[in-house]
Amino acid sequence: MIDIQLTEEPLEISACIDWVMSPTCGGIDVFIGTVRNATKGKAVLRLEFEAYGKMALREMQKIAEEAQAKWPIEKILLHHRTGVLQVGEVPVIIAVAAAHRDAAFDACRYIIDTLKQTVPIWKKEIFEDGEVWVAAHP
Amino acid sequence: MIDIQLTEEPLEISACIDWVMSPTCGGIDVFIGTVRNATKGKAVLRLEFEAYGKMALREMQKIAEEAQAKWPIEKILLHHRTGVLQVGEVPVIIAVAAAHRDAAFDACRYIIDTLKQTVPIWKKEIFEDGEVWVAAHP
Amino acid sequence: MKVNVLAFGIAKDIFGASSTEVGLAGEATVEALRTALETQYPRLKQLASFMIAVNDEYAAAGQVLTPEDEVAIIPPVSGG
Amino acid sequence: MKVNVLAFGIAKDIFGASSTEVGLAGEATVEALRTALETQYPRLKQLASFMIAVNDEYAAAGQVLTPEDEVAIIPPVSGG
Repeated sequence: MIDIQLTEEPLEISACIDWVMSPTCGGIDVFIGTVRNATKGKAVLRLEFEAYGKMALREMQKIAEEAQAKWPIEKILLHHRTGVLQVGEVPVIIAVAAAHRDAAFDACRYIIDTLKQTVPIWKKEIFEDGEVWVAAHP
Repeated sequence: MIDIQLTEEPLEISACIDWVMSPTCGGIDVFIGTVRNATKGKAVLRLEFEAYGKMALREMQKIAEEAQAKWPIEKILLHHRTGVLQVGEVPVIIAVAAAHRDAAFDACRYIIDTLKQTVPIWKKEIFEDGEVWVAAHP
Repeated sequence: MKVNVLAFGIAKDIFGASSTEVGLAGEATVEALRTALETQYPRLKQLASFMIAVNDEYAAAGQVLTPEDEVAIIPPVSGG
Repeated sequence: MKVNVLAFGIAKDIFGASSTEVGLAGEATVEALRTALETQYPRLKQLASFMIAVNDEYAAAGQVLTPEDEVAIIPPVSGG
């Protein structure tokens, strides 16, 4: 089972974990991305996330299906938030439940690594003295 | 910072995740062990966990300190439950927060893998027709 | 052929709008669109890279565009 | 020397109690304790393995026991 969401609302960590829990699974790996207060030593005030929504959902679904094809996993949840996020807030949560933990770890890591490479979502870091689209320039 | 607990009370996933969250961290990896309803195709009714408490806490602390020495991570939480657990309940939760996600993933996996090898905690599987101390026999 | 190109992230800043229209004289391939975009908006050349998506899929350089396609420019992504 | 050995998991089932007393005639090493335990409780030889802990630490075979030590038998662990 796969649950993909892209939303402007705060992500609900507990509800996400409850969703992946299953009596047939022995291990759940959860990755939670959080907004850091600094990048390369410079204070970050907030982040702004923008998505090409339709395509982002499609790419997220693809990644989850790839993970399901590669590893024996039962449930995959992948939620990403958009809009303005303050320091400490959660832009992304990935939860993977499997009978055995190795598959859960491997799949969870694959999903976040691939999401960062392919899903059309963009992050702007807002500093006191300016702002930068992350990764835009070499 | 390290938080180690061995308890008969149900583990509180949300409180554990809240504890590791930090404005200096960008990634949290969480491993949640759950009681499966079957092992090798045989229905499991419940599990019973027993610990050599003092030594278990000491070994858990050692593992957390080793992880902190190996990877740039900021917070490590490792809670293990003892007593009788029903299917779907959570015997173990590990949460690791780091500035960057690779360290969080690597440390979390190291901690669960090592815990399973060295921490004096024992699990008995209760079936309809008997019970087995897991891993006791070759 | 005229192609309407949706923009996100830094591409929206470069276009000064959430989409732009590009005229293609010859064959309307993704590659031709890329060249036309770079001519019209030289700042695109300063990006680490950019992709073109057609109908919500990353498109190969040789793909031929049709008037019905939804086309978007995808600057380097940075989700997560 | 008499050594009181704490037991957990399957070792508790084998001893029929949460500890047992073992008499060591010669040098009171961990290795000698292991041999004495196996003689007294042959079922221990059927285990995948077992360790001896002294004062909450895994002990090496050559370690010499003193009367003040807290000693425990650690059958194969299965936490997590």
